[in-house]
Amino acid sequence: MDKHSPPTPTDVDEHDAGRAKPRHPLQKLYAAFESPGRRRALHLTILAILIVTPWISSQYTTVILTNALLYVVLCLGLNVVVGYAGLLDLGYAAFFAVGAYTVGILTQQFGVNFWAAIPFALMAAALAGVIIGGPTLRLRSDYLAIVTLGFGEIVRFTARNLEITGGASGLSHIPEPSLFGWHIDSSIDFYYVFVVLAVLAYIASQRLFDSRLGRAWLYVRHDEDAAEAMGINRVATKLAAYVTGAIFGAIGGIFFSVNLGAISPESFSFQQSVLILLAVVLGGMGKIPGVILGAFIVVLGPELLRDFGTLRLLIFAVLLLLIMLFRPSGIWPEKRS
Amino acid sequence: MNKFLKLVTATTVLSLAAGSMAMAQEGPIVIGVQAPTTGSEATYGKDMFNAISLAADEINADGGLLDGRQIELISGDTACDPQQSVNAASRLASQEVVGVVGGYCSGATQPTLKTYGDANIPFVIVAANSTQLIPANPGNAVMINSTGDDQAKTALDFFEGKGIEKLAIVNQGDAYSQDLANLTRDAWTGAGHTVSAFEYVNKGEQDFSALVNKIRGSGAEAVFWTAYYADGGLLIRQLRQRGFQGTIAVGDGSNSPELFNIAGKAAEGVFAFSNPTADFLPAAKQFASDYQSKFGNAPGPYAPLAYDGMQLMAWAIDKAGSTDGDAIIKALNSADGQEWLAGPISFTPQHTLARSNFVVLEGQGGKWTRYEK
Amino acid sequence: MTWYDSFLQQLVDGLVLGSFYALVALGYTMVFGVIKLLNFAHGDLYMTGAFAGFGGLSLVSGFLGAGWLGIFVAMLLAMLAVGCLGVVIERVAYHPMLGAPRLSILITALAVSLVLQNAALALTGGQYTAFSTDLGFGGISLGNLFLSYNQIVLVAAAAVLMIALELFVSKTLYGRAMRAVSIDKDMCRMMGINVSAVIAVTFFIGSGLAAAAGTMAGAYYGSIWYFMGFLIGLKAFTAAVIGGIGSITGAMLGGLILGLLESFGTHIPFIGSEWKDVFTFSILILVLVFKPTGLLGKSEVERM
Amino acid sequence: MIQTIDQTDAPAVGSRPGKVRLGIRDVEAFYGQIQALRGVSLDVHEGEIVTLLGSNGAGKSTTLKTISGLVRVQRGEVQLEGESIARLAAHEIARRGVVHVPEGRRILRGLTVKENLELGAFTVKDSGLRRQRLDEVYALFPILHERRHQDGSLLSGGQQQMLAMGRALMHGPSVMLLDEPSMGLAPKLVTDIMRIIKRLNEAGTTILLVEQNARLGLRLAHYAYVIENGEIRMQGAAAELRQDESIVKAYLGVGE
Repeated sequence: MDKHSPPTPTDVDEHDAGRAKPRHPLQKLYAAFESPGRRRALHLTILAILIVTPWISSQYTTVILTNALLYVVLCLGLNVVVGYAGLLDLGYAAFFAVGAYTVGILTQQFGVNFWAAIPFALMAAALAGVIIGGPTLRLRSDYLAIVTLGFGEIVRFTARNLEITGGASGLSHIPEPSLFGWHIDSSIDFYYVFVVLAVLAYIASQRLFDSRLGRAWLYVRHDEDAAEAMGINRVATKLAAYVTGAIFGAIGGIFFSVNLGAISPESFSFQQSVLILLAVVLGGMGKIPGVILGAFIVVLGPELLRDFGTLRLLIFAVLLLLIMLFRPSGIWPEKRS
Repeated sequence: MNKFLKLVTATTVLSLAAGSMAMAQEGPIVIGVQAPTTGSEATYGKDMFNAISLAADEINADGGLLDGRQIELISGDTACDPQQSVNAASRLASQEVVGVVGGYCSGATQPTLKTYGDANIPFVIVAANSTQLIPANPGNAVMINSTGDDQAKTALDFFEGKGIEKLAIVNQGDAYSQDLANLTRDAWTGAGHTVSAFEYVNKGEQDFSALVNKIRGSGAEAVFWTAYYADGGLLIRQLRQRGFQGTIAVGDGSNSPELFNIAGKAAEGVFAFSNPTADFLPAAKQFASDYQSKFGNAPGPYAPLAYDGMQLMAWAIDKAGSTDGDAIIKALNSADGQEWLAGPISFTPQHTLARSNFVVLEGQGGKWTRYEK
Repeated sequence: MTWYDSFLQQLVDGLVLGSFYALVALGYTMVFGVIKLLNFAHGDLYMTGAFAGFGGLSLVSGFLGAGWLGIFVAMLLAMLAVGCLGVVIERVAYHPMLGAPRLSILITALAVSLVLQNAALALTGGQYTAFSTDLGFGGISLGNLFLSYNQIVLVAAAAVLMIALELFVSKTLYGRAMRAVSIDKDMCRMMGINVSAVIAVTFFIGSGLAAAAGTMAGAYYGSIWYFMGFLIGLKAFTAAVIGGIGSITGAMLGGLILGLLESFGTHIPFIGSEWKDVFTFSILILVLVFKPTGLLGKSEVERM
Repeated sequence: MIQTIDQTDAPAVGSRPGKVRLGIRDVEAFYGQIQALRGVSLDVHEGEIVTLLGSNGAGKSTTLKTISGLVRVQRGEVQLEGESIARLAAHEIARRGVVHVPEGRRILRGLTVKENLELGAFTVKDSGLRRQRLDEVYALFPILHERRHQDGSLLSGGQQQMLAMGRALMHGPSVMLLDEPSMGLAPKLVTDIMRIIKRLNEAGTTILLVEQNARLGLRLAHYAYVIENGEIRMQGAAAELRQDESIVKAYLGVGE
């Protein structure tokens, strides 16, 4: 047929065809910062606000912002898998768990220094990324969903059943780290640690997106076969996405474990994976500021609704539903080229 | 303004507002309730919250504390998740609560100890009882739920008294029931007996037939269920349905009249280890009927302890004569063995319950009765 | 018990458990077929069905009793009510999203699941509700093999529902239209098939089956609560995928296989039942590694 | 009479037999932000075979899709027997007797030939009538009867085309929209299909035929339109257009 005509919207509801979408206000706003100078000014402003916040607000604000920043790291990691490479992952909490448990076990049970334990945690996570990536490479999205879900559950069950992981009670008294004489232990200390991690994750995400690997992910996501025809190694590209995502997740887990001082399997449930995925899709898959926004919404949303008691999750869920209905591609979606 | 900035600002403003709303000296006495009122554990969390609010209402009706100041409760929902519980604890701390009562799910309770410790807020832990909590306690928290050791010992005595040799132990894979199961297993094998099956079920799994077959096949003479009544009721039903004739006993997490609703006739003759509660003290009887009439269901296993926790906190505030954290913590630790719903409370230097007075109950005629051998 | 008796017992118990999984998995697979959505709210429809069945039984037990007849009528009421709920959910939450990225609809489904769960939590106060019936504990003993009457009725009911569905889908024009919609919606429109109506009917049937399973589970196990759909939703999803998602026969097969895996998984020598789920998920992953579209699934290029 | 049209809103002209069954006026349609039709007007009279010719991407298929409701009519009007159908959903348009046989045939994979045919008569409530039509289709295409229990998608290209047309006939159409029925078929099969189209028309079916192969379309049709860049460029009686090689070449650039 007409080879150059645009694709027919087969799965699109007939009434949607032919409606031109206006540009999103957030995009317009962001576009106002398109020049590098302005962009830098925006970044510095945000950073300044992040640095000042704990001094002008309560400890509670600091704690939940720390949590939100942890989610920023996790969500940016999952975004590499889901948003960049287009692979579904319903077991992302597994990587989070691998990072947290590796550091927890090494520091608490073997007395390894925290900083010395980090490389091991990262290696373990990378290995987990390869293990989960391996069998899933041939699978399409829905099967990928269940395999990753299964993998996540296997990791959690294993953590609960083994003695070295402390069983269902988990590990406690994970020692707080020190850095050049600075003993990191108060909630403000950890807040700044997570500010640094979130900034690093942001920069890394941006760099990855612009890199050759980032473009390879883009190709693979849009058309796997065409990507392969262009000389992109499909297997290596997908594996790289899982491993990258795993490392982000592990970094989150590493600092999560020392922040709480105690970890237990409850932190790495299927619901946790779902929440991270929710943040990524809600914010806008593939779009870094969108994903960050999503991370803040899923953490701050239920917190701001605390006064509703038992109903808070019900209200949160209804709000989520409304957001998805009004912004089906996420609040701040990636521009479609 | 960027959406992100808006959010940050909004959060900041909100938390500042929350801070400024913090109680003036003469306002109500604000007590935080830390319990999972959403998520899969909400059944137990709401039960605790209900019992605590019942206690607070009674105290308020009696004229409140410290010259007529009323108690006001703030809910700190943990959803049984460590992250969320730290959020909840920080929020309670930021709202300058005088004290906190609650704590369910040891995993979710443990990281909050530091939060309250840093803010010097007295914390009465009513349900979580993992031994891991003891060393993590900076000294501001007291545990009024006996730890698993005591119960494991009660179980050992009980099963030995019944002449059991082969015991099957079933837990639910959470910290509390796994801990109790492990302790009982160690005690049982340590005493030279056999654990013929050491099993585990998922929370919310309804079908235990394979497990029941395995237990029967193992030749177990008795089954010890270390987890909560909801799934325990199902297990008991299915054990009896399949003709298991041996002894069945359940831990204190299953000590609820609701067990009889779920297990029906199968719960007849089932034994439970428990603090002497509800039906055995006059005050407790009153509590059970008040609870039933106010909330429409029978109090759960931790309701009496939660009620006691609130009463104990009120008692300590009264004794301290102020809302000062140090004074209240001191008062709490000086608890002198006065009788509460669940028995006398006094503390060891480790801030755990000094006595172990587990009793054995038996299901008879659709309710728990004291079992005397 | 000899190993042979034990084997038979595991087989029977696995089939009973598998029937529940299969009934719930059917809804997953049907919905997936017509709108390519992993309906994560499906397990919560099972929960809603259990409560609807409980309500239905208290309505009818006065004149029909709380035996199998009363439960049967209650089950029909629950199927009707939850079927309608399923249609409403589709209209309100999924239909407007049909043009959106598939992951967005998945997230919408998760939101619906949260809404149902938390609404039930708010309504029931989180309490376990005893689902009391007049069903006895009786059964047939063949040597060491035990089959309760309840199990027999339950498996028979599940089988009847599944056979009825299979006949509906393969023999009636409307059933064929359902299959056709899952293959090519535009072609169906060109043939005068009201695709939206077919999707609605699919949701009705899928949700109705979940409600049937929920009511039967409530009656059989004796207690229901707001969170009961979570685990079975996960299991049914697994079953649907093992069988080949989108395939109706596959869902039934997947459900039975999963039931058997769990039943036998409890008895693996040397490792305890705590490893049962690890075993199940490992098998699942292995199946998918060697048969990437499930046992009966058709290979089809899908994108997120 | 041949007319070259530059004005998109120029009325259709010519004295043609019968009433206008299907009338399209100034239709505009979009895919996303790309305009695919820029004001298309054409008429199909009762009993006619009308062919719509044009090259790749000219808007032929889109025109058919706007008629059958698969693509939304942004502006303009589509009328069946004088009644507007432009705002109706696709299945409602089909129920009024407009049946679209899409390009590529779109046989329902996994369903048998018979099931495919029966679904064509989905809107026919009377099962006796359905059976009667099935017999008629089998009479017209004996091969379909032979293969009735096979998966429809496993048939050869020519058989699939027959199945697609048979499926449309099951519906009892008053207007049939045929999209490139000859595509990808061997010359012998093309002749067969063309003969059948002729027969259907003689039996009373009004047909709008989209063809890339201009000669073929013109040989079969009574009246023809030429579309280019989403606009009708030319129209006239097929017999007359066929005579004028130069015009055919200029606008269509293709021979056989």
